[in-house]
Amino acid sequence: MGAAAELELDLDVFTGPFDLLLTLVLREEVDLLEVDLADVVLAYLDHLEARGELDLEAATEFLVLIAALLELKSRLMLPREEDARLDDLEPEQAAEELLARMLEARRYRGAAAHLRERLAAEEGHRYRTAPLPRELRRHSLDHAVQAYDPARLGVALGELLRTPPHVDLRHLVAPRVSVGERLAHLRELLRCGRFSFDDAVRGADRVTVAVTLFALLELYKQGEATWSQEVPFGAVEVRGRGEAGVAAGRAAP
Amino acid sequence: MTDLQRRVEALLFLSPDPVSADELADALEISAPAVERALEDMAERQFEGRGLVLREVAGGWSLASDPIAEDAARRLLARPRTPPLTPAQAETLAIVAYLQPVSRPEIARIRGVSAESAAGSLLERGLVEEAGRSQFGAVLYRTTALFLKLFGLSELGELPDVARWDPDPEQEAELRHRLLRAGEARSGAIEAGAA
Amino acid sequence: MTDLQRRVEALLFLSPDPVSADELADALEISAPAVERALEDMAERQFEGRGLVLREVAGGWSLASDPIAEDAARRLLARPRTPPLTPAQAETLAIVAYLQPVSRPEIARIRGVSAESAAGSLLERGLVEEAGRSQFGAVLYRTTALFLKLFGLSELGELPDVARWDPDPEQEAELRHRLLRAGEARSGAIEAGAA
Repeated sequence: MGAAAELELDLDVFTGPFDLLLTLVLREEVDLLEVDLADVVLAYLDHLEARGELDLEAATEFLVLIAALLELKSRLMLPREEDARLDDLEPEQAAEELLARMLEARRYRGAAAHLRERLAAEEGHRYRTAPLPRELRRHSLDHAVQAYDPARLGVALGELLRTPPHVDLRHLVAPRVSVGERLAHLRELLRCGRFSFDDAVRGADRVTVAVTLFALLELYKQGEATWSQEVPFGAVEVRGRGEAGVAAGRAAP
Repeated sequence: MTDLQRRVEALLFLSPDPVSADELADALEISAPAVERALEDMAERQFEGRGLVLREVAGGWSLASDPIAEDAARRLLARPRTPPLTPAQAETLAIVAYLQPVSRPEIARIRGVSAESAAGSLLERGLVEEAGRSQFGAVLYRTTALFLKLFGLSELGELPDVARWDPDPEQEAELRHRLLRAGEARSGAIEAGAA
Repeated sequence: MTDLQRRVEALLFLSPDPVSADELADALEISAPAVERALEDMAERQFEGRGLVLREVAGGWSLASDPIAEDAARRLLARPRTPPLTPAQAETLAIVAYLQPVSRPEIARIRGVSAESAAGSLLERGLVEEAGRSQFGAVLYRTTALFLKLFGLSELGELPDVARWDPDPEQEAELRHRLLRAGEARSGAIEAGAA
């Protein structure tokens, strides 16, 4: 996966390669809600900077993956049923409800800080862990009776034999669409002069929209196209720049 | 040291877990108050200026090293210290400690985010354990004796009152006011947007 | 006791095995003769009339309980401790039981996480013990007679057949090999699934 695969992360909840983070998130072994995606993006920017080159394909790949993660995370964070009910409340009631929740969360954040301090203060006290002296061990063996079920060991070993399912990321990046393809598509449309961005991505899935936007930025950078938008959230009209409306060749690698 | 105190010291040295005065009394075949008097005297006098301290933790008495030796202990023992808790783990542990038995969905509701991986690592570290199921079938959690021991608590009742982290009435009024304003601004925006 | 002696006492208390004066000197960052003088003084005077004895044995110095407490110790520790196994302990114990002898690095590779504290508590509870060293110098573990008794087994051959819980019983490869492979797949990078 190019540059994204080489990305090493050191986050609060996870340390290791970006690929592995994806795997763990998909297997729900790392909780996406606990992953700070902004940190992932920052790490990626550092990574790009260290490489000193921008591989457009690799960058798109990363954008698509991080966009998919963001989407997944935002869905997880969407208000649950009880939050939806909050919208039906009068502002006063909603404020009271929110206040109660904030106070509760804050209370346990305070308690958490206290526990962390307490643990740190205990640093210097260590307890002894040692097997019993031989003569007492013998004695304790004589008094032992069955306390555990051997099946517990079999179950544990069976779990350890389970190889992680082959992780299929296709649903994250599919349908695969490259910046190159979208560049060609936009140039085709530019041959006819001007077009609206909505037309350019009509019927396309989100990933394709994202990649198309990326391709459009590339065209702008190359000086092939520009755009205007009359009103916020209005239609984006794209047109060729001057005579160069019909540019030939592929700019992207 | 009296002979009784010598025996008590030896028993605490041998026992991997904290031992209550009652257990000591049974083993020593004397009365619990006599053991308690011996322990209190030891804690006050015999362990003064020693390398070991006598502590009351997790419902019993236990010997531990004095912090004076911590740097040297770190060098001598390859065994790493218990790693500190991450913020997510500490919050989850605090909720379990104060509200036990408490279910995972309840923890998630209070924290506002899922508690899945934090609860998993607390289980793995032996600080919390499962305590049956709630009436809706969710796994319940409680803290363990190891939790008390590692946090230097003799019992859960020693945790400070959780209300001490609540804001004072003025701060609370200020928070309420800000929330109310934000709520009004939001519903205003929705109406304007719909118009 | 001097501060040095307090530190020495704490270090000996924490070490399950005898510690040489040189090891103590390294940990305390002072000279070995200074440690030896402190130890001799302690053995002669400070441990007089205590519940613990300071002894020089093969390989170094060690603290032990005074024989005065032996009867009481038998009564106190008559039954082995059998608290529920944590998930980490159950996994570690299963690996040792089925693969013994097995080294600590192997256990860590199979579990995908360090086995340090789980192995430590299994050792302390007497469920596993050291069984020499591997050719690479790593400590090897095996289960103990106490393990068999606590699991109601008369010999290792009575361990249940793993096939019952095997997610993929068709596999021909040896158990150890498969466990290591699964462990590496868990902790290693994914195959290029996206490509």
